Amino acid sequence: MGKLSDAIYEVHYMDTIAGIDSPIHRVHPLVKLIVTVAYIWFTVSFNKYDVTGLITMVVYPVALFSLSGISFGHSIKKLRVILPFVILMGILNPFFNREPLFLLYGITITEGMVSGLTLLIKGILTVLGGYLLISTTRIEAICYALNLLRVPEILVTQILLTYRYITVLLSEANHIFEAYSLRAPSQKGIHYKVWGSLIGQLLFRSIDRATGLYDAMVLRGYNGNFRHSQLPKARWQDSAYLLVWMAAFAVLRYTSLTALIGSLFVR
Amino acid sequence: MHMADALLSPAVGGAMYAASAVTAIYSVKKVKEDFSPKKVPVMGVMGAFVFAAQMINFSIPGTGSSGHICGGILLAALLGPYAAFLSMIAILLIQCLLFADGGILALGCNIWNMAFYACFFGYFCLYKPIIKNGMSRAKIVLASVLGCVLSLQLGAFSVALETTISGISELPFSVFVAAMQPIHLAIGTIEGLITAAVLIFVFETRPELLNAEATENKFSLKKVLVIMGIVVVLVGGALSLVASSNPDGLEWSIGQVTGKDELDTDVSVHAALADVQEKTAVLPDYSFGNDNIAGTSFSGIVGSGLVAGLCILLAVIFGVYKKKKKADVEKT
Amino acid sequence: MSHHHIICSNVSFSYDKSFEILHEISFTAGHDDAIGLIGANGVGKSTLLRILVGLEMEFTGEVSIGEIKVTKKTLPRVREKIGYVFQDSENQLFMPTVYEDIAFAPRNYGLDSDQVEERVRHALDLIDIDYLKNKQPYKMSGGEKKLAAIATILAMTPDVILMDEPTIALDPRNRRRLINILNNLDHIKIIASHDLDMVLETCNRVILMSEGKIIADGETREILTNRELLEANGLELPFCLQGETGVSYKPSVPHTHIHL
Amino acid sequence: MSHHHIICSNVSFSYDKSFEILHEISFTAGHDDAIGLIGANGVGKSTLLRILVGLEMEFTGEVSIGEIKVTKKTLPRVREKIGYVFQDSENQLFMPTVYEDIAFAPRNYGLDSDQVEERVRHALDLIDIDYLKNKQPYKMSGGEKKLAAIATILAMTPDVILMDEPTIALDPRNRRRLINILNNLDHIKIIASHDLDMVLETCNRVILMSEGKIIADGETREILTNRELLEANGLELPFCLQGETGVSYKPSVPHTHIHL
Ligand SMILES: Nc1ncnc2c1ncn2[C@@H]1O[C@H](COP(=O)(O)OP(=O)(O)OP(=O)(O)O)[C@@H](O)[C@H]1O
Ligand SMILES: Nc1ncnc2c1ncn2[C@@H]1O[C@H](COP(=O)(O)OP(=O)(O)OP(=O)(O)O)[C@@H](O)[C@H]1O
Ligand SMILES: [Mg+2]
Ligand SMILES: [Mg+2]
Repeated sequence: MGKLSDAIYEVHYMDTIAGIDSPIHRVHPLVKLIVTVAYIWFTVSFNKYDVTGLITMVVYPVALFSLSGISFGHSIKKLRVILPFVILMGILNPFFNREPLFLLYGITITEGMVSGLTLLIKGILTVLGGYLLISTTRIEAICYALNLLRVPEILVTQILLTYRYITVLLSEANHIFEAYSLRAPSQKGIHYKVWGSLIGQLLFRSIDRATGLYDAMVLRGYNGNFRHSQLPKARWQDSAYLLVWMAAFAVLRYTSLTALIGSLFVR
Repeated sequence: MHMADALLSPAVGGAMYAASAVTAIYSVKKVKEDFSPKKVPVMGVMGAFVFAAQMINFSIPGTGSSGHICGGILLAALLGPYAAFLSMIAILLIQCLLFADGGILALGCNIWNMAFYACFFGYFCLYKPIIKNGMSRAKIVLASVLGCVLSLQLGAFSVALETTISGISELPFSVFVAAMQPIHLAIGTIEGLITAAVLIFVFETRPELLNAEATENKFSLKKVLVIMGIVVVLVGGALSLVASSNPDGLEWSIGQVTGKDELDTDVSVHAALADVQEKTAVLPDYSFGNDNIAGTSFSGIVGSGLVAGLCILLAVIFGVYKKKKKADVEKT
Repeated sequence: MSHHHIICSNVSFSYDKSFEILHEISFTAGHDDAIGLIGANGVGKSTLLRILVGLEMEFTGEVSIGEIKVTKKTLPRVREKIGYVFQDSENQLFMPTVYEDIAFAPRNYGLDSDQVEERVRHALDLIDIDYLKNKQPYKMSGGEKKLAAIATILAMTPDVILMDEPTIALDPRNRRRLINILNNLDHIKIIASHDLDMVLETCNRVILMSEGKIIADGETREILTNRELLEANGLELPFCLQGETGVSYKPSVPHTHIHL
Repeated sequence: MSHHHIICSNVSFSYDKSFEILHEISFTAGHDDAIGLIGANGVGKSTLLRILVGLEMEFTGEVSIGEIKVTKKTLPRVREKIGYVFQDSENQLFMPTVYEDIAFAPRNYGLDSDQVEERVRHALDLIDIDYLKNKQPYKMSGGEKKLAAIATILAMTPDVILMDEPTIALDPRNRRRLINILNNLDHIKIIASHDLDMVLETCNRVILMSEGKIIADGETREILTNRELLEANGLELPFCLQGETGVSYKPSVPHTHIHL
């Protein structure tokens, strides 16, 4: 099925781009995590009628795409997952709030129109913010950062193991689905009579895999905790990165920068 | 049903993070109590299994559409509710990071809406009591369908609630709820049936997989209700606190700290630049009447355009720089 | 009936745009061909089989199976004609019992229950695994699963049978049994395998692949006795032809004991 | 150093009480033994290996590895001495890169990062797969995965190496490479396999199992040339000894074409 093989491709792709080297990739994962969360936090905190303020937040993705060398094109694909729902909500806004806000060349701009627009922009910016984290930081590094934040070991291990096994199980599911579709060539989904046994077989295979994996780990001295490897060390650049962005976000958020710049030209 | 960051205010996102974190910490404690190290990899693989199984389309008889499995209930039946909750967190985190399904700020909400209700409410209040005195096909179907439907209803309701309290969408709460609940009734039923089909298959072929955890979680409805009560009060309190104030949560919280209602940090900067503005203004003075917002907005639009232009310029410069660097590397 | 049942012309394919896995593959197969598809790990044997059965559609070039060109539209019709046995046949069995699994395809083609029964019986007899019919797949040994997977294919009454590494994990007796079954089937067969001894016994024709291209296509004996050709492409003579001298294929590294 | 590194006496085992998979297995292995463990599908070869490495503990009888009796208590010490390569080595690689995977065991044994580095380097060199070290396991071919799995074992510096079907899915060149590696390792080796040609080239001794019992235990050449013995236990002569006559092992079923 397209969906499954797409997902496999996606995991491989993300793994690859997160593994390349760039100034952004080299930043300490904890710093990147904090900056990302702050970025999203500041972005969504803009007032829903403050389109112009919100626009300035585009500085962050632009800078990171440029510095990291991650292609912008692929991130557009990511937008399509969550954006439809956001767009739906945004499109409804003009209908539910018709308070006029101002006139622009004779067209009445309502509050609903503006808030719909900010919703859309927030949707895009927040997705890009998350994308820029995961495309410049490997999952292992993010888990290390979570560790530093004192997220319980058992949960971090859980995330790592799930991630590790996603590709394996996706391809097993893909395989079983292919086998199904070869013998039921004209069906789109799994027939209801087969629901239980098909997924059940996949489940048993997963459990067998889990047992095998566990055996392999135990035989090599595993005792309950993953040992993190090649731990990144914090450097002065990391603090600088953190400070610069935090300051930038604060400025973008609390000064109407666009209005200021614009007002240099408009009276 | 994944929430997006854009639909949330920081305060709501933060409150839901806190609620989910409390539940997660409690679950970690419970899982550790009867900790067998063998369970950790099983949890990992089961998480990945649900992830993969959710991507398989099941055709729904009589319609052209398709459904998916309900991961929370299935995991809870196989691993027990606490381990299932942790597994679901891992799944949701990976979905959010890798597939941009959900958002980083919305993760707390998504854990709550999709993992909490299924793993705890659906499991303890429905699945478990029904299954308690022995299993049968009919009981499994009933338990799974009820469990899925109710946890999805609660989840959908929470989505509407969280969105409305965040105040970002203009959609009235009633309309939102009226749209969400019936859709999720249908979805829940289908998910329940698929989940039941899988559980029946497991029950009839390798029942030990289901029974193993039945003995190990001593069920006490009272205890669960107490826990749930506490959590609901916590979340409810946090949310209503937010709701009663300005929906713009960050401004609200900073306002609390500084004791001011409004932030006017930019006022002095404005004054300082007023002079410059006088001299550099190249656009004619448009009249927007007395509407201040409109005035700001227009210069805002102009400013945005400039910022965007600057950004593109920067990107181009970076691009050229990078290409040059690459060429240099290739040369050497 | 057409003379050429499978026509593959100028087929090229890549998984991600970057690297071409198959490059301009062309061959035809008549209705009495049993073709061994051989080549080193990763040359694209499995990929080629997947294209023939329409699991990968992003190829360039043309593939026809029994006069029908393989396109998105014709896929259901094409697949009815082909039986494909995966490398890991565990994944192919998804019904609760072997009987159900074999009956799955005939039921899908809308046969009535008598006809279905008849087809299943026939497939079980052919492979001689009547004793397995009520077993659950996950309780069976690797060899038994492989045999069951082949039975599910036969119940579809395909014109063409494609198999990916069918002898893997089988003990010599089960392998021998599989070879007998293959020799008794009167279908077009394409078998991808590293087990050259099996290819020698079951195929009349061999296609040797290397780096996504067909290097040689000819009579089995001719290719499988050509030591230089095989070795140049990451293979060896079939063991039965190496004879005892096989043992003299000594490691090129001197045989010193290494202490860790 | 003891003369007998592995002692197995009167080991019996069943998964569920009902059916005894292994029955009174006794053998010893000295420190220069390379033992081929052969037998039909399902006789219990893999089970025996799992017992030796302490993955199944519910057996009766006694097992000692290098003077240490295998019990729940001694398990960690015993396991440090043993490297076990699974039948499906994909399951064995669970870290993001090959390097990390090889480093997993040394790190767990508490070595500092320099020592870990040293061990990994050594293992990579030994198998000559330095080029794989930064690869992700899921992007590697079957053969590469197998080689990586072996490297992870070597980094543990075990005394004993157990391998389950190591040559499965390898093309002839990779199989040859594996044989060379095996011949260059100076450990006690026990290799369970259906690839009797490989056993012939790598082992000095063969244990033949049937129905959970040891049927024969002796010099490789003696057992692997004994056609009656092998055929009575579901096996065949190694192909290289069958010679061209292998082809005359004709199906007992008459070679008629069957129309479905
Ligand atoms: N889903 C995939 N995505 C990307 N590359 C793939 C995928 N599947 C296979 N490949 C690559 O395509 C090439 C051909 O693979 P294929 O499985 O066809 O080889 P093969 O000839 O069957 O090898 P083997 O003898 O090991 O089975 C390999 O280099 C492999 O790494
Ligand atoms: N986990 C298990 N539970 C119950 N029975 C099992 C289990 N694993 C294996 N068996 C049974 O034990 C017997 C021996 O299995 P084992 O895997 O040891 O055989 P083997 O000699 O390795 O076979 P093969 O050559 O096919 O790998 C088989 O009959 C098998 O069905
Ligand atoms: Mg292949
Ligand atoms: Mg085995």
